[in-house]
Order: sequence, then structure tokens, then C-alpha cells
Amino acid sequence: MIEFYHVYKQYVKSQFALSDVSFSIEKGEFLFLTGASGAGKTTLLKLIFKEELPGKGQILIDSENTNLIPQKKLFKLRRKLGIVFQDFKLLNNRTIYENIAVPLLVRGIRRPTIDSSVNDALALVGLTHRKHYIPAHVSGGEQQRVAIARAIVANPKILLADEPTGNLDTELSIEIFKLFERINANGITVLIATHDDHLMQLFPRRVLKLDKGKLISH
Amino acid sequence: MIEFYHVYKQYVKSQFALSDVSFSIEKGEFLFLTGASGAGKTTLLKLIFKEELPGKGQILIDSENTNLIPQKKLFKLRRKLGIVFQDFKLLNNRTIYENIAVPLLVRGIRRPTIDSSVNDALALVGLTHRKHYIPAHVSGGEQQRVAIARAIVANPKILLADEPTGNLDTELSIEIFKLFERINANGITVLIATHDDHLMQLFPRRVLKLDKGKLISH
Amino acid sequence: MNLIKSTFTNAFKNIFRNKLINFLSFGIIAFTLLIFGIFNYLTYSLDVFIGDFSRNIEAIFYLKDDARQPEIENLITELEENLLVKKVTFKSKNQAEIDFSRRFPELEYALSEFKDSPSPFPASLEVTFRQENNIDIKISTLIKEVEKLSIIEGKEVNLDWAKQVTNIKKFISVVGFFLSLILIFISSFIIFNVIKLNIFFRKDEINIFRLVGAQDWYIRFPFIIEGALLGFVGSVVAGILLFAALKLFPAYAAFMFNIVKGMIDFEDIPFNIFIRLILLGTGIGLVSSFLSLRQHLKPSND
Amino acid sequence: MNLIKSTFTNAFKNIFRNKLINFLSFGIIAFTLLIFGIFNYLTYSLDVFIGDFSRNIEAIFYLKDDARQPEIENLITELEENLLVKKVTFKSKNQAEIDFSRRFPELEYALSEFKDSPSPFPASLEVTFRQENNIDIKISTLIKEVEKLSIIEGKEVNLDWAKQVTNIKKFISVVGFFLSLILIFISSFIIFNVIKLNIFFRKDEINIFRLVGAQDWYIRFPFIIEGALLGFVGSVVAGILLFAALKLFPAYAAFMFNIVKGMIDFEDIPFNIFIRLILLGTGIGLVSSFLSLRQHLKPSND
Ligand SMILES: Nc1ncnc2c1ncn2[C@@H]1O[C@H](COP(=O)(O)OP(=O)(O)OP(=O)(O)O)[C@@H](O)[C@H]1O
Ligand SMILES: Nc1ncnc2c1ncn2[C@@H]1O[C@H](COP(=O)(O)OP(=O)(O)OP(=O)(O)O)[C@@H](O)[C@H]1O
Ligand SMILES: [Mg+2]
Ligand SMILES: [Mg+2]
Repeated sequence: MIEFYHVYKQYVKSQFALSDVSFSIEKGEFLFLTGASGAGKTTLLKLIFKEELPGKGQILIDSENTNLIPQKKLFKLRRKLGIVFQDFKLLNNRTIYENIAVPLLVRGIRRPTIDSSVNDALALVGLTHRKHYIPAHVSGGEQQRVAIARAIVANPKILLADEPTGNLDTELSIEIFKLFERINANGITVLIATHDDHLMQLFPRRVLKLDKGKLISH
Repeated sequence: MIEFYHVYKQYVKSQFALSDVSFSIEKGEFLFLTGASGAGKTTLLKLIFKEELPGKGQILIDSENTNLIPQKKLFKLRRKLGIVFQDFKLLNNRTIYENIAVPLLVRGIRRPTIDSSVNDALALVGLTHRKHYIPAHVSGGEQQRVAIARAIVANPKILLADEPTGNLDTELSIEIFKLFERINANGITVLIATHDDHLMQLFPRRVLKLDKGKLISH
Repeated sequence: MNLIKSTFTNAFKNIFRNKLINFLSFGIIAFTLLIFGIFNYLTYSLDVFIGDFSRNIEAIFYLKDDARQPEIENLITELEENLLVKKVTFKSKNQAEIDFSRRFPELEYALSEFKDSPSPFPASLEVTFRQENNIDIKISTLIKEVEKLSIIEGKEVNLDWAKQVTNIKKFISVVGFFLSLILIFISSFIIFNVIKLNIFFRKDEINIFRLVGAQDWYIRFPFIIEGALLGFVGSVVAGILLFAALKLFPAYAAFMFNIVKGMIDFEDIPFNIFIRLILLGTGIGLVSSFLSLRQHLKPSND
Repeated sequence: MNLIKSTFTNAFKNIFRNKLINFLSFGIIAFTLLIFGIFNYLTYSLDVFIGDFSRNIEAIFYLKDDARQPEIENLITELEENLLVKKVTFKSKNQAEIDFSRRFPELEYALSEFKDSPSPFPASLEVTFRQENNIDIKISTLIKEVEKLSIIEGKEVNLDWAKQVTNIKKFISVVGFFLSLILIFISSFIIFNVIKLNIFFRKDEINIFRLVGAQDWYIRFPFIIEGALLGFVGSVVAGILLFAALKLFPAYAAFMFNIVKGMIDFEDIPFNIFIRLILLGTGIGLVSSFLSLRQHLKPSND
């Protein structure tokens, strides 16, 4: 489902954010991506959804080489993915309900369908009572859960989550991880970047570990 | 140093973000503020630096009732504080160096003094090599460390940190907490909002615990 | 189908989401188009005013005192049959005197001297020519021919003056064109930059839309609609303001200085100007938002 | 001291940090002020033009043919000594005829009739009055007195026309004032909103500055500087453009239609206009950014 072949990424000269990264993830896998701050986790995820381009190497998503996807077709790749961003990337001038509805809106889905999907997602992350708030008016953890809800609302093939529980207490984090497990049980590939060793121990899965841009275990 | 007397806070009708919160923190204390997502931690901190006003109750900072501070004198209160915000609040059109220098600039400190203070702070959080980057070009954990550096750079009397290690790996988190301990050793009061039970166990201190806006232990 | 509806909804919502900047840009556009409209109207009315003057090229042929009636009538018929001529009027010696004192009332004293003697003015033929495009040379030739006739004592022609007037007219329309061009350019520049600012303002939003799978046109469309709408509403408001200004101003002026009322008679505001304003505004909005998008809404990664 | 320096540095850096919006607003301000300058100049030159006309109020007294020389000379001396009178010119019968044929060359034919007889025109006294403020009534009285004298046959006065011209002049300056007022208002509105937009744009930044202990004036100052600077630079550019337009346009026009060169002689652009533009621009910038700040930079919590 996700294959990296000798991928290098350099933002600035003489410094590799990723260097010679190769791995492959099967369809339906559930795995973690870990590493110290600045190791390259976010960069690796960005390469998957083509927000950044690799300096060298090939990346295959669903057997498609991302290097060869023209700008015009990029939305097709993105629609296969559900992404929880490390900085949430919520729209501040829209309510939480509207934020979660955006991926469905851009797919041209009808209002009633959108409504039921969004309400389901809200219930899953426990935010039904915050539906009509704007992101600025809810707590950090609540914002993070909005980001999670938006990532899963459109039934993606692959779920990418970057530090999805950084602002959540242990109890809620476990619940969110359980949610990811349920989603994974439906055949969706799940890749979670996290620092939380404790959580990774509770959910023992395959771990990709980065160290200064190098993949040291996979 | 920080005293709350029957403090209530309501953002919307019939929902209390904080209700009847009373506690007092001595000068030179190091303590944690914890509670589930949405419990009111950030709200409590915002009341301390008067970004929000309490609905009822009195808050005394350094023996001064914040309710009675006029808008024109507010900067005096803020200059006693160093704050790590949950969402970092970095200036995106300035470099990391400039971001950390802002609290010194607004105090009218001279350039050479600013320069040495900022460089010291950068070294403490391990970001000297990212000095000239803008926040958007560094990793989530690095941004968090910039926020920490900015909070400590102006030698505040009180350090407030809202989830300061949410984006950091365990190793770095411990290091940051050790930094907070060293700062505390200089007589600075330190109040840290965190979810991380593991870290709180490693640094056993007094804990203020919130549950749905109520202080259930202190 | 639903996607298109949602796109439109999105476009309109966006306009209200960014009230401030849109209000500002809308105001600026209305202002620019109003200035444009005023210049346009001024050019137009000067055109009309000058048109009135230049419509008639006239020649006056003074007849010798001894010219006989049949000879004169012959000439009149001949001239009337000429395709270049619009009208021929015979003015007798007496009529000439009356006209003269009417035209120069200040010279009453001078004329009173001759009250009893026969009119000192010669009889004349006033010939008005049809003025179509560039037949001036033919008219000149005709005038020269008539002049050579034995019954003609002299002539007086305003052809040179007519040429001058035509030139002024040409000059003013060039100035108007020039000014319009500058104003259109400025309007476009403003809308272009407003859209750019808007894109800049919503950079994060656009990026998020892209990241969750929006197609390019889904992102672009609202901006185009917005540009066109800004231009349209701006021009409608400019039109209304122009109308109000042209209607109210003379009334105000007449009230304040009733002597000059006739001078600023804006009675006939051509409907044309409104249509031109609206087409122009909408067009400018469309084109400049389109250009701004092409330049500033480039995908982040390439 | 250091705080003030840092504030200034910050103010200037801010201007460059928000290049786009400042470039746009600066362009708009320059444009508005340019239009303002053009209108101002047009009013000014119309004023000068009309001033030339209205400077001289004249009266012509026609003398009876039997008026004797000493009587005439008496009257001339008397008039010359009157404080209201600027100049008195005697025109003989012959001079009158020559002047007439010069003034109305079309009437050559009419006059040729009298070539041999004595001039039919009366001799006259042309009196030019000093025109200061509102001495029209006194002049009227004087004219009536002179008219009653036995040697005077009639009179001709352009006093009414002079009044009319004065009225037109007044009217035009009111129009100019009106237009200037509107344009100043629009400029202020634009700067006001640009600053508002700027505040809105930097809301987060301002908030962060407040949170780390900045005083109110430290936040406000850059905006004020920015507003004033925008107004100043905008007006300087507008001035330069105005100068260029007034200098280049006639040259261009003269090149294209050399007949009308005299018509658009912009030789003397008063330096006054530039100073007024700059003072106005800077003033508008200062005041409107000040107002905008007062209205939109309210502390978040109260
Ligand atoms: N501006 C606001 N308007 C309305 N409700 C708000 C606002 N800010 C916070 N709240 C609500 O108040 C409650 C407490 O929020 P707060 O941010 O203090 O929680 P927290 O303990 O910091 O949570 P987290 O750990 O998720 O950051 C939440 O339920 C939140 O939705
Ligand atoms: N746009 C950029 N320009 C320059 N350097 C960058 C850019 N983005 C990231 N980097 C650098 O690349 C390295 C890897 O960044 P990345 O965001 O992938 O780290 P990460 O593993 O996600 O860290 P964290 O856990 O702190 O989020 C970091 O050192 C960062 O400073
Ligand atoms: Mg990261
Ligand atoms: Mg919080």
C-alpha cells in the first residue's frame, strides 16, 4: 500500500531530513512511526501525501508512483488518505461541524449524507456537544479530536496520524487508539507517528523508528 | 504568589469551565496542573495572565488582585510571567531568534544584552542550529522548544507552561522538565499543565487536579 | 451537480466570511468606476456640445447690389440641387440690417445714424452644407466655384473653424480614451491585488482544502465568482452614484447659484454609460481575478 | 531611549513585513491623491482663467457728436481722479471705426459702403474700474451719475457680465471644494480601512506582543507611523505623477494635434499644490490610522 525506495529528502543543503529510507507497508496494516523530535516523522508523512517531494527515490502509494502524479490528479491521491496533522490545520472561520464536513463537501457529497457522516464522526471522538463551536473556542485536546474526526469522516483507504494524542490525557489517548484499531479492522491501513512509548507498549505493533532521518528499525 | 478564591468561569451559559476553584501557590513552588481534555487547565492559566476574566471570585498574583489591574497596567503583570502556550503562539514572519527576542524587545532591553540572553535560551532548548529558521520550517517539537525558550528568556518571576512536552519524545521531555527544575531552583515559581502521568511520576510534586472545571485535589 | 451547487454556496459564503477586505475592495472599485463614469460622462457631454457646433458648415455669399432676381433664383435652385448642400437661405438687404442689430445690440448707436437711408448691408445667400465624413475638399471646391460667379461680391466661410472644432473633438475623445485606459488599468490593478491579498489571506484555508482532496477548480471558482461579483456590484453602485451625482449636483448648484443653471444641464444621461460601466466592472473583475489566480495560486509543490 | 529606537525599528520593519497590503494601500492612496491633485489643479487653472476675465469691469460712455472738447477733457480728469476708476481712454469717431472693423472683420462688406462719408460711429470714453471686494454698488452709482451728464448720448456696461463671471468663479471654487472634500473623505476611508485590515491581519501578532508584556503604545506606534508614512509616500508619488502628467500630456497632445497646443498650456504648476498634497496625505494618514486604531485595536478582554 505504501512503499518507499531509497528516499532522500533535504530541506537545506548538507542536512538530510530523510536519508535512504526504504520500507513497505501492506494493505490493512496498523503501525507506528517514532523517533526523537526532528527525526523526520512529519517529513516522511508529507512525502506520502505529496506535500513535499523527495529529493531522490521513489514512493509508491496504492502501487502508484507519486513522482509521476501530475498536479491535476493530485486530489485523487489525497482522497485516498485521511490525515491528522500535527498542528491540526483547522479552519478558524468555520464551526467544528463545518470543519469535519469539508472533506465531504469537496467530494461533492449530498447534504443529508454529509450530515449523518459528520454526526457519526463527532460522536466517535466525543464532541457532539461542541458541534457549533469554532476551533478557537474549544480546548487543545478538543481541537485535536476535531482533526481526528475530519481525517476519518470520508472513509479513507489509508489513515495517517501525526502525533494524534499529544494534547490528550492517557485515558482519551487509549480511547482514540482503540478507535484507530476499529478503523483498521475495516481493512484501512493506519500509520501513526507518535512519541508516546507508553501507548506503543499498550498497543504492540510494528514500529518504524527514525533517527536523524535514517530508518533504524522497521 | 498565586491565589485563587472561589473562582468561577463560564464561557457559555449553563456550562462552567471552572467552578469554585480555590488554591494558593507559594513563591518558589514547582507544581503540576492536570485533568482530562477540556477539564479547564488552559482556562485556569488564562485567568492568571488575565487573558480571560473570572465570572466570580478573586485572583491574586504577587499579592495583587488581577480584577483591579487597569488595562494600561496589564503589561506589568505580564512581565512577571513567562508563558508557554499550548498552541505555541509563534510569530510566523520572524525567525526563531527574533521570536525568542520579542519579550526582551518590548521591555526595551539593549541589543547586546538581548543577543546573549537569546543565545543562552536557544542553547538551553538545543535549537542553536535552527536560529535563523522561521517556525514553519522546523518540526513540531522544535516549535514547542522555541515557545519554551521564549517563556524563560526574560527571567520571569512565574513560569506557566501549558502542555509544554506534548510534541516531545520522552527523553527530551525529561530534559525540559529538568530545565524547569533548574529554573525553579533559582526561586522562580513554576506551574505546568500536563497530561503526562509518566512524567509526573518521574517528578513527584504537588498536583492540582481538575475535573470538569472542579478542583478535585490540590 | 451537487458539487457545483456546493461550489457556488462556498463562493458566496466566502464573500461574507471575508467581509472586511471585500467591503474595502468593493468600495475602492466603486470609487474607481465612479471616477471612470464621471470622466466618461464629461467626455460624452463635451462631445455632444462640440457636435452641435461642428454639425453645420456654413458659407455666406454676399450678393452684388446690381444682381438681378432671376440670376439669384437660378443660383439658389442650382445650389439646392447639389448633394453637398443641405439648405440655402436668401437674406435681403433689410433682413441683413435687422439681423445685424439683433446680433450686435451694442452697436445700436452706430446703426442709428443710418436709420433713414437704405440698408448699408448687402443681400446674401446662406448655404449650409451636409457634413459627412471628409467631404470638406468637395465643399471647398464648390465654394470656390460659386465665388467666381459674377453676381457674388464676396464670401465668408466657417470651414476652417469647423476643421478646428473637429480637431478639438478628436482631441477630447483621445483624452477621454486615454483617461479611461488609465482608470481601467488602475481598477484592474486594484482588483488583481485584492484577489492576491485574498489568496494570501486564505493561504492556509486553500492549503487545507487541497490537503483534504479538493480539485483545483473547486478552489479557484470562488475567487473568480468573487472577483466578478466585486466588479459587478462595484459598477452598479458606481452607476447609481454617478446618476445621483449628475442629478443632484445641478439641483444643488441651481439652488445655490441660480444664474448658472443652464450651464450644467445634465438632463440626458445616456443609458449607455451604465451598461458600459457594468460590463466593464464585471469584465475587469473576472479578468483580473483570473490573472491574479494564475499568478498567485500556484500549487505549493513544484 | 532604547525602547523608542526599538519601536521605530519595529515600525519600519513592519512596513516591509506586510509588503503586499502596504504596496496596495500605498498605490490606492497615491491614486486618490493624484485624482485630488488633478481636480485641484483644474480648479486652480479655471480660477486663473476666469480671474483674467473678471479683473476688468468696464463701461463705455458714448459722447454726443456736439460735445465740446473742454467738456470732454473735464469729464476725463474728473473720472481719473475718482478712486474707483483705474483708467480712462478717449476714443475718437475715427478710432471707433477702425476698432469696429478690426473687431468684426466679417462686416467689412457692410462698412465698405461708408468708406468716403465721415465715420458713423460716435466718439466714446472707455472707463476701467478697479475691482476690489464688493464695490460694485459704488461703481453702479458712479456710472449712473456720469450717464446723466448732458454730453453723454448712451452707455454700455459689462457690469452684469462681470457679476455673472464672478458667480461662475464662485461656483467653480465651491465645486472644487466639494470634490476635494469627497476625495479627502475617500482617502481617509481607504487609509482607515487599510489600517483596520492591517490590524486584522496582524491580530495574532498584536495579541502575542500583548501577552509577552508589550505596552499599548508600543503596539500602536508602528501603525501610526505606518499610516503617516503611507500617506506621505503616497502624496509624494501623487505629486510626481501630477507633475509628470501636467508636463507630459501637453507635449503629447501638442505632438498629436499641434493646433490645440495653446489650449492646454500647463506652464505654471503652482508649487503650492505639491505642499498641499503632501501635508494632506500625511495628515490623512496620521488621522485615519489614529482613528482606526482607536476603533479596532481595543484590548481583547473588557
Ligand atoms: N472561548 C471559549 N468559548 C467557549 N468555550 C470555551 C472557550 N474556551 C474553552 N472553552 C471550553 O471550556 C472547557 C475548558 O477548556 P480548556 O481549554 O480550559 O480545557 P483544557 O483543560 O485546557 O483541555 P485540553 O487538555 O484539551 O487543552 C472546554 O470544554 C472548552 O470547550
Ligand atoms: N520546511 C523546512 N525547511 C527546512 N527545514 C525543515 C523544514 N521542515 C522540517 N525541517 C527540518 O527537518 C527536520 C525533520 O523535521 P520533521 O518535521 O520531519 O521532524 P519530526 O520527526 O516530525 O519532529 P517532531 O517530533 O518534533 O514533530 C527537522 O530538523 C526540521 O527542522
Ligand atoms: Mg513532526
Ligand atoms: Mg488546554
